[in-house]
Order: sequence, then structure tokens, then C-alpha cells
Amino acid sequence: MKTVVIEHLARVEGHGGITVELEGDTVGSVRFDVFEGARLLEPLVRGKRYDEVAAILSRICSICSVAHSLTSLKATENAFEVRVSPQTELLRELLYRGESIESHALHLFLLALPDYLDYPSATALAADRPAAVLLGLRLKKLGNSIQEAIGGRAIHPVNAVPGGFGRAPAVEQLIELRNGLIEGVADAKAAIDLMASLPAADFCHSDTIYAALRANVDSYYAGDEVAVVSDGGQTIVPAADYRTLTNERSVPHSHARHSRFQGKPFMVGSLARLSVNPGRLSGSLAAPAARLDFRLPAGNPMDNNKAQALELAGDVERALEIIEQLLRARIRDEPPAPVHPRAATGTAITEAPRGLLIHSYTYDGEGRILSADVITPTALNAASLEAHLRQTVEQCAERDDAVIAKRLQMIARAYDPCISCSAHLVRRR
Amino acid sequence: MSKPRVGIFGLTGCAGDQLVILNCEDRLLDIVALIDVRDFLMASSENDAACPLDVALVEGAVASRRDAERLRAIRNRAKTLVALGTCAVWGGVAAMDRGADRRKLLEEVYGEAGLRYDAAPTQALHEVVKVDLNITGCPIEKDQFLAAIAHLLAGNTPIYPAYPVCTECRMLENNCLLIERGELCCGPITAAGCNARCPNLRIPCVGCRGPVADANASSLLATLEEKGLDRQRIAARLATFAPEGVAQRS
Amino acid sequence: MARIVRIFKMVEDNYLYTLRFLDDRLAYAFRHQPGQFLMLSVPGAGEMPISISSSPSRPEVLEICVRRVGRVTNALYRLHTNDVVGVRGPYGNGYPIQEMTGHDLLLAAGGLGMAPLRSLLWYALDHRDRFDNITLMYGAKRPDDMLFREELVSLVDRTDVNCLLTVDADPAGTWKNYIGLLPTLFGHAKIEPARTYAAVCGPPVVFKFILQKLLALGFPKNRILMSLERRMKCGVGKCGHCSIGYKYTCLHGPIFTYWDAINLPEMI
Amino acid sequence: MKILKLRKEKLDLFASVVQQFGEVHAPVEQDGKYVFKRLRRWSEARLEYDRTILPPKKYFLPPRETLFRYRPGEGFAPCSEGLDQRTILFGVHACDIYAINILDRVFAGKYNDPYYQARRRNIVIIGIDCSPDQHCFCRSMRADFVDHGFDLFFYDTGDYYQALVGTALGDDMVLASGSIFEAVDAADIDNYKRRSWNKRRAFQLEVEIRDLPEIFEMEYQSGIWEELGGRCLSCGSCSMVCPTCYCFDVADDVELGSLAGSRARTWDSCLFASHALVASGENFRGPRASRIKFRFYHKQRGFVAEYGRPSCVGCGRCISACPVNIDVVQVIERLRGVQDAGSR
Ligand SMILES: Cc1cc2nc3c(=O)[nH]c(=O)nc-3n(C[C@H](O)[C@H](O)[C@H](O)COP(=O)(O)OP(=O)(O)OC[C@H]3O[C@@H](n4cnc5c(N)ncnc54)[C@H](O)[C@@H]3O)c2cc1C
Ligand code: SF4
Ligand code: SF4
Ligand code: SF4
Repeated sequence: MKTVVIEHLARVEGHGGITVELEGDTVGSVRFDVFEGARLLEPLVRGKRYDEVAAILSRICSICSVAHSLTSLKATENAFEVRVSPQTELLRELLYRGESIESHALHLFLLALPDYLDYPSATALAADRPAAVLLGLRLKKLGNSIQEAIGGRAIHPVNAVPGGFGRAPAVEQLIELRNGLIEGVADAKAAIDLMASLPAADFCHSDTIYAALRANVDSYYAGDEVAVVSDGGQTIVPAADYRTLTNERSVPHSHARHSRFQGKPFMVGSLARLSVNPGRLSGSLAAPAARLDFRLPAGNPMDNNKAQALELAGDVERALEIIEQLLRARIRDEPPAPVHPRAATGTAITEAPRGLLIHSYTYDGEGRILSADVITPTALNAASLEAHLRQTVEQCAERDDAVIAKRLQMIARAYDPCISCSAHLVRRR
Repeated sequence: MSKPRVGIFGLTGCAGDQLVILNCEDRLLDIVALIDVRDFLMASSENDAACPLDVALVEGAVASRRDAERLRAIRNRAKTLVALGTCAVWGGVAAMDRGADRRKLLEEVYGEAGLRYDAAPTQALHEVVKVDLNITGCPIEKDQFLAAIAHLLAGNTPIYPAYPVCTECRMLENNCLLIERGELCCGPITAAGCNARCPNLRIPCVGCRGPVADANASSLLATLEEKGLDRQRIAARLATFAPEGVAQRS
Repeated sequence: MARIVRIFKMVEDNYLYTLRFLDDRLAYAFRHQPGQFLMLSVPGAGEMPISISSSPSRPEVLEICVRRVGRVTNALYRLHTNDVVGVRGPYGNGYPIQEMTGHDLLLAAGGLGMAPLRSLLWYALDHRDRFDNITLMYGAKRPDDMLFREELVSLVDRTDVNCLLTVDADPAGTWKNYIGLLPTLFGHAKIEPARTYAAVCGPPVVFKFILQKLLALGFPKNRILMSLERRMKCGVGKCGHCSIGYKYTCLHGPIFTYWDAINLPEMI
Repeated sequence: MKILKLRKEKLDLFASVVQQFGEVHAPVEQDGKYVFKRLRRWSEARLEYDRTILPPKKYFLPPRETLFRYRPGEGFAPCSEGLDQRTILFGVHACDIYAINILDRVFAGKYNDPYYQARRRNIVIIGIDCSPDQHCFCRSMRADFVDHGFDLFFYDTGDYYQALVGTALGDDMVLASGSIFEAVDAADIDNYKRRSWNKRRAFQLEVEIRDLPEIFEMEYQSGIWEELGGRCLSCGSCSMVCPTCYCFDVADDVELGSLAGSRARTWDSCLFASHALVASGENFRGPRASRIKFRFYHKQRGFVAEYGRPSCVGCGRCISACPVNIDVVQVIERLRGVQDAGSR
């Protein structure tokens, strides 16, 4: 028996590794290990007041800190039945789009692109293909500029609070963002072209179950229902029943817990979102999708990269729309909606860049947290990732360690795992 | 002069400070042209995990035996070790409630499997190894990071403001949230350098940068208490990001 | 701007720099008094006050003696001859030479305190006829820590100056002068307080012990001249850092009398 | 001095004339407080304000300003950006003008500060009358009236503003506005006197500053300093908002990968632990108590020796900006041993 070990997975956020045991041609165990230290933020947040929770739990992860903040705020607002203004909704979605643009650009250009072109890093790639890297950096910066203007900071937003925002962005700031986004449209198009020019990565096929929020409005950063789709059809899970979806269990090799739906692993993220909402591909994304030769149902997890590129283009477009809308509606500096704490439970599910993110809190009458439950996309993906890693090895004709290792890493990266996220979960008793 | 060899590492944290480095979009390629990045797992798959380093930038806190071992190994390789971000400098949010029984919490979170995990009470880097330079912030401020790199390349130790967030807040001419709205603002004891991001948006400072060297936490606590805020709540708030640091300074 | 024309290591971490202005006109125009200082910049690192160690009686050279302690001093240390630094000044009041003329002089320094006093010392020796008895007392930790050692040891045999050098300890056993703390040198000098001006400089302990001694001897308070050190950012009485009570070290000092010290709280 | 009057309704007209002379800045409301700000339109100006959060000093000595840039081989080049910008401060109170006059002296003298002086030459000051609130004690500090340091000053005499023309430029503004200014007559003078008398009685706070320097000396060891030191947060707020606190720090920045860079100065405060700290580790004002004592001592006593008057003008800003309610008037009263003398 031999093992293929990827000791410390590079170009991902957080600490994880992959171990595969091979017995001749049969694949033994395949493990995605997470050895990110356990920060235990959920139990530590117990006793904190409702207005402190988002700032603490956004620290679960930097790349999806906006998603964590906003999901946290929504969970709290759901518990206290706070109704935020339409302007707040728009600003929040804009903030989400900013994060998504930044995150997808970071993943596609700095983390994944080097794989396709056989470079160890984006900076090494920059020596030969500066234009490609600069394109990615520009898009990434565009996303950050939105997060800075709306969230007050590119990482761990400070401006979003229960009920709304500390201060609305000034009209001049929005105009500046708009100008940036107008340039971003061309860049996003160039990103699609670049993706279309990459060598195909096709070494793992399977029927995958996808789970994502069902978008009934333009905004799909938040919703009430999760749809789980497979070739066998669609199941709808209401937000409050999120446990039937996650059904988590701890596994000894990992600090991440694994989720299964009706006993089967499922995938969340860009690819899942498009699979659940194929309608998104019919509008302005139809042409880019054709350029990328992107078709549903996707049987190849590597297609998640293509899906991200499509979303990137869609996000830039949608962000522009939102800004126009805010400007037309004459954005005002409005105070956050009033919050009246009470003893209650609130759950919120949103689409973080990497997929479904769930925060669920129970508060006491004074607005202090009694228990917090956070379920992150990387944790939801863990079982699916392991399954795809196994299939990758199984479907690999060459029994060459280097080839296997490279493919395994590409699959793992295509999931865009955010390992520090995955380690911070709490099981509610 | 040969380029300084640099390693960028993350222990347990949110990777936000490494992300700040990647967020220096306009300067990223300039930086990598000036330094020789040998070890940066988050951005490269070709790393030299053993070479001696002129500068090691380490983010995150020490939350496991594995972290502690890695940190010691980094220390042995590096001439200058820089703690990057509040977690590295102060322990960060995960250092709250150090007294709590970790095993119990682990079991609660991960079930029985949790008891086998490698987990230890969260510590700041300086509690484990000698740290040469601290760049605080949750996350660090991009401008400060760039200035620090520029100064280090020029051979100087970077300088940081030795005053609290209030000073910056006043320079920006904000209304004071603590005085005028009686809010629990940590500005008076929190190290400046963020340009009062939160109060500038009418949001009380949560102290994410850790205490200023000269913090008078006990006086702030007393003042807030006079304003009718609950003592326990104030103490917990002040100690969210740098629990031990604030305790030492009150 | 001035060029570093010579760097001489005096003792570990203490270097003597000889500077020359890039602009000749500036070089001619620069005239200082013993006890004055200049503001020296190392671009990129910052600016700092440094006493002028050379005497105005030797205008060919402009010398400063710098100890490596922090940002700017370390940046200076990394420079080489021919490198350029920024210089402004001279600033400060300097010693009241006119008033001191015709009197005895007692120069008492500890450690780095010799840096400003050296200017006065050579000024007095170069204008020997203007002063009566001149006594120098200088103490260092060890012989290897003594600034301007060769130069000062060569004064020991001169008859026109009573040069008393002491070290706290002499581990190598080669020191031929006194061993003991600075105040013990008073036992070897004949000082007549009534006709003497005392110039004192050194770390706070030096001030403490020398002042006690001088007062016990009956020195008039306004003839005890102290050269003080304070944090300085501008050198011209604006930035506020060097203020002591209502005086600015950079404008009204760095030379203060003991009478000033009584009036200005927290001076010593 | 040329003294004229302007019908109150005509102030708007005058403001439109003034705009032709430069960028107009005036107090603007911000969540119930006031700040000097560039006006987008004249109607934003709030001339009946209590006090701005920051005093006008921010225009003359900005919180942060680049002094020099340098490049290797080229040396230092003074930074002159914005120094010649003509700004009009409309609606400055007497105490703030008094404070600027004090800063003028600090930044002049043997070593003139070219940055400050250039701004001072280019910034126009139009003063306005005010009425004291519970924190104002400018009258006690002899700063409730200024006789110079402004281009124009408007006193409220009922239906009119009585305008003192302080400079030739002020006179140009008057002339440029055609005939809207009128000559004053005996009745106007009487009105002014009445206003003056009434204002005097409007002060709620009073402190006695004669022999204050002596009292400071006598109370140098007073226990009050320890007590204040225990309370002070060293947050620097009082120094930032004070119209006559001018301490600054200077630091160099370098550009990435080169020795080119710049030197900037930033507001500083004597309440920071680093203020009197030197490289040897010696801190001449280490304990917080000695720092807060120094602030009061320097303003109320040190300045008297140096400039013949305290540097405090009694604007009351530090009182309203201190998170722990350290109140200069109370401190002075306690040093004096007077009970309740402040409130009459
Ligand atoms: C009148 C006067 C004469 C002096 N003469 C000499 C001399 O001849 N030789 C010598 O070696 N040193 C002298 N010093 C002390 C010297 O100025 C400091 O050692 C030097 O400023 C330290 O700067 P740094 O940047 O290396 O240290 P850091 O600690 O990094 O200081 C940073 C900044 O703080 C300020 N600062 C720190 N320490 C002092 C200090 N002691 N005095 C004033 N400002 C300080 C400076 O503005 C400096 O730029 C003198 C000081 C004064 C006031
Ligand atoms: S709002 Fe907060 S940071 Fe700002 S001055 Fe007030 S206490 Fe200080
Ligand atoms: S104001 Fe406070 S909480 Fe906000 S960024 Fe600064 S230190 Fe952090
Ligand atoms: S000390 Fe206080 S009252 Fe006096 S001028 Fe300064 S801010 Fe105003």
C-alpha cells in the first residue's frame, strides 16, 4: 500500500491537507484533513450582546467577512423581527457583490490560474504574463473598493450594524464606484475570455447534488429557502429547517464537520447556485456561458471556476444596477432601524462567495446570546470534496503520484475552500 | 544589496492580515520585486520551508501544539519576526475567556471527537517566542503595512502612533459617541492607526486594534459605569480583542 | 545639506562625524557658540538634535559625536563618508562666554555629556588668555567607554589645564588616571567657587551628584551651567516637546543655570 | 478703525460678494454640533453656533501636513501645496480669533514658521458676535473681545451688524459690495454699548486669573494632580480641540524601495506618554499626573511668563471634549480654594 500525501495545501485560505491511500489499483481512504486550530468562537460569543456579535463572528474568516457579518446581522434581525429599509437592503446587497467580486477575482487569478498555466504562484506567473495578473488585481481591487466604501473596510466591515448602516456612503463615493464598475465591465469580459482560453481541466466526472438558495428576486444573497437539486429533482428546505440539510457529524481527522443531505454529500458554491437557478444563464450571462462552453448539469467540479467567472461578470453588472438605483432614489443618510431585543431564535441563510452560510442564534430577553450556531460553506462542502477527491484518483488512468497530487490539488482548489471558516462550528444541543 | 528573504505565515486566525497583503493590489508586484518571498503558503505552492529568513511575517494566534511548534521553527529561521495583526499581537477574539475549560468547549462543539483535537488556550506570539516588531489591527491597515515594509527595506524600525483612537477621531472632527450619546466606545484606550474607522461612521470603536501602550482602562470603566452602563458588559467589551492586554493595563 | 567627510569610531556605538556643508557660502556663514546644537536629518529616518562638539575657534571643522540609540542615530550609523545629511542650526543659547570671560572654569561631564562640553573646552584652550584656571573632570564607566580619550589623556600633562579623568572600573588594569565615581575627583582639584563658572553635562545621576557637590562648595546658583537634553522635534521653539515649565530647551537652553532649575519644575 | 453697519437681511447679499474673494468656509451643523466646513451653499452656514468641534487652528496648522519631500541627490524640497489657497473663514468667534493671535506669536519670533505664516497671510477671517453658554469663560480670560487679527468683525446690535473693518482686504470686500454698508450714528453706538453691557452679564462662568501663576507655583505639589492623573485617559482630545495647543510631532516616511520620501508633522499632545520621552529611556514627564499638571501649568502659568498672558482663551472646548469631565474652570477654582465662585 502506498499513500499520496499533500501535507499542507497551498494557495487556499487556512490549513488543510489531503491524504490518499492506494492499494494497487483500488483506492483506500481519501481524507481531506483540516488542522486549523479550533478557535471556538461560537461558545465564546455566548453572553455577548446582540450589537457585538457580528463584529466577533466576522472574524471567523477574512475572505468572507462580509458574508459572516451580514448573515449574523440578519440572524439577529430575524430573531428580533427588525425590518430594515429598502436602502439598507440595496446597500447590503452591494456590499455582498463587492465581496463576491473580490473573492472570485482572488480565487480565479491568484489561486487557481497558476494551476492551469503550470506556475507555482501568481507572482511567478506575473513575470511571464503580467497582463493576466494585473487584470485579476484590478478586478480584485474593484471588489475591495466597494467593500471599503460601503462596509468601511475591505476586511471585517465596520459600517454594517443591526438595523442598517452607521453612515450611508456619500453620493460622490457612489459615483466613484460607478465609474470603477463601468471599467470593470470590460475587465470582467476579459476575464471570461481568459478563462475560455485555458486548457481544459477535465478529470473528474460524477453526478453531483447541489444546494443553493433559490433566487426569486434579483438579489440572491439572502433568501428563505434552500433548494437541493440532483438529477432526481429538487427538494426545498425552509431556512428554519436548516438542520435537515446539514445533518453534520464530526470526523476524527478533521476539525471541520461533514454535512450530508439524506445521507449523500452535496456541493455548494458558484456552481451550485447556477445549477439551482439556471435562469441566471439566460440573460446577459448567456453569451459568456457559451464562450466558456459552460453547460448544465455540470458533472465536472472544475466547472466551479467557470461558474465563478460567470458570477464575477454578473456581480459587476448587478453592482452597477444597484448603484444606479441608489442614485436615482437619492440615497439618504438614515439611522439604523430600531432594534428591540427579546428572547427568541433567529436564523439566516445567505450565499457567501463559497456557498451557503448559515448563522442561527438564540437570544435571552436582554439581547444576549444563549447559543450560536454557524455553518459554513466549506464545512458543507467537505464531504462532497472528499467524494470528488476519491473519484479523481479513481478516474486517473496514470498511477503517477505527481499527476495524482496535482489533480487532487486542483480539485480541492476548485472548491475554493476557506478552511479557517470550516473549523468554527458549533453543534447545538 | 541582495533582496531580503521573507516568509509570510499564518497560524490560527482568519487569514485577514495575509489577505491585506494580497489586497495591496497596486503595490503587490512592486513588493515582490523588492523582496524575495521564499515561503508564502497562502499564495504559492512552491515554498522553501527551511531556508533562513531575514523577515518572517506571522499572523494568527497560537491555538494548538502544532501552531507553537511551527512558530518556534519560524523563529529559529528568522532574523526579524513580525507579529501581524491583533491575533498575533494580543491573541485576538479567540483569546477571550482563557479561563474557560477548553475541553468542555471542544466536546460541545465537535462531540467526542473534539477531545482528540490538538487545541490549547489561545496565546499571542510574544507569549511563545520573542517578537521583534508588532503591527496590530484586525486586520492590519494596508497603509501601515506598506509603510512598515518601506521602512524595513530602508533599514529603519517603523513608527506607530503612541496615542489612542480618540486622538484620530478628534482630528477628524467627529461628534463624540461616548460623551454625546453615552455609547460604549473603546476609543480612549485603543491603539490608534485605523484613522478612527468606526467612530468616523458613527459606530463605537470595538477596540479591534488592542490597547494603546498607555491605556487607562480603569478610569474608562469607571466613567462608563457612571453613565449607567453595566460594569460586566463594559469589562467584556473592552476585553474582546485583547483580553490579557487590557487586563494588564487597568 | 552637509557631507560626511570623516567618520571616526570613538568607543563602541559612539562615532565622531566631521561634516562639511555642500554650499561653501553656508559653511562660511555657519558660526556657533560652544554649547549650541544643530538639527541633523537623515532623510527617511528623521531629524534629531545633536550638540556641536567642535569649537568655534576652529571653524575649519564641524564635528558631532553621536551615540547609536534609536531610529535616526542608527540610520546615521549606516551612512558612509561622502553621504549627505541635512543640517539646520546652530540653535540654542550656548554658554554665556562673555560672562564667563575672566573667570575660572570647571567643566564636569559624565558619559556622553562630554559631547557639548568639548566645544567649550577647546574654545577655552584656544583662547587661553581669556580665562583663569581651567579644570576638566570627566568620568566614564570604563576606559573603553571614554569619549575623546586620546585627546583628553594628552591634556593630562598640560600645565594650563587641570585635566582629571576617572573611570568607575578598569577591568583591563591599564588605566593610568583615576578610578572612582566622578564626584571623587573633587578631592583632587582646587576649586574656588567665588571665581568659577561650572559647566555640567551628563546623565541625570551626574547632575544629581555634581550639583550636590557644587552647592556644598558654595557655588552661586547662576554660575552653575547645565546642558540639558529633552525630546525635540523642531529645535526652534514650536513643537512643544522640549518645554520645561515655561522655557523651551531649544530656545532658552539647552544651557540653563541652577537658578533656572529651581524656578522651572521638573528640570532635573 | 473704520466702523460701519450692515442691515441683517443684507448679510446674505454680502456673503455672495465675499464668495468672489475665495472659498468660503463657515460653521455647519453636524448631528447637533458644529464644524467649520467648506460651504456648498450659503444657506448651510450656521452663524448662531455655540462652538465648533475643532477650532479654526485646523486651517493654519492642519492636523497633518507634509513639510518636505526629498529625493536622493536632490535634497529637500519644501512642500507648498495649498499654502497659497485663499480661504475665507466666515463667522469666527472672538475667542478663536484671540487664539489665532496667540498662535501668530508662537509661530513668529526669531524662527518664523513659513507654513503657518503663509496660511495666515492667505486666510481671511470674518468674525461674528456670539453669546456665551455654560462652558464659556472667555471674558475671564480677557478673550471675549479682539481688536485685531480679523479682516472684518460683525457685532450684533439688533437690526444691524456693526462691522469693524480690520484690514485693507476687509475694506475691499466692503467696497466690492457696493452701498449695502451704512455709516454708524450715535444711536448705533448706543446700541453697541448696550449689547456690550448685556453680553458681559450673560456669562455663567467666571474665573479669576490674576495671581494665578503664583497659585500654580504654590500648588505645584497639590494632591489634585494625582487625582486628575488617575482620571485622565491621555486620549489627547483636549489638546486636539484647544485653539491654542500647537504641539506637533515630526516624522519621516520613505517610499517603497527607495530613499525618497517626505517629512510630515502631526498634532501631538503633552498628555501622551511619548511627549517627553527620550531615546535613553528617560521620560521627563512619565506619570500621567505630571503630564496633566504640565498641560495646565503651561497654559495658565508658563505662557504668562513667556507672553504676558495665559494661552487659554476660555473657549470651553476642552471641557466639552473630555470623556472624564476634567474641567479647567473647576481645576482653577479648586487650586484657588474657591467654592462655587464659578457659577454666579
Ligand atoms: C540639545 C541636545 C543635544 C544633544 N546632543 C547629543 C550629542 O551630542 N550626541 C548624541 O549622541 N546625542 C545627543 N542628543 C540626544 C539625541 O538627540 C538623541 O539621542 C536622538 O534624538 C535619538 O534619536 P533616535 O532617532 O536615534 O532615537 P529614537 O528613540 O528613535 O527617537 C525618535 C525621535 O525622538 C526624539 N528624541 C529621542 N530621544 C531624544 C533625545 N534624547 N533628545 C532629543 N530628542 C530625542 C528625536 O526627535 C528623534 O528623532 C542631544 C539631545 C539634545 C536635546
Ligand atoms: S467617539 Fe470614541 S474614539 Fe471618538 S472621541 Fe469619542 S470616545 Fe474617543
Ligand atoms: S475604531 Fe476601533 S474598532 Fe474601529 S477599526 Fe479602529 S480600533 Fe478597530
Ligand atoms: S484650555 Fe480649554 S478652554 Fe482654554 S483655550 Fe484650550 S480648549 Fe479652550
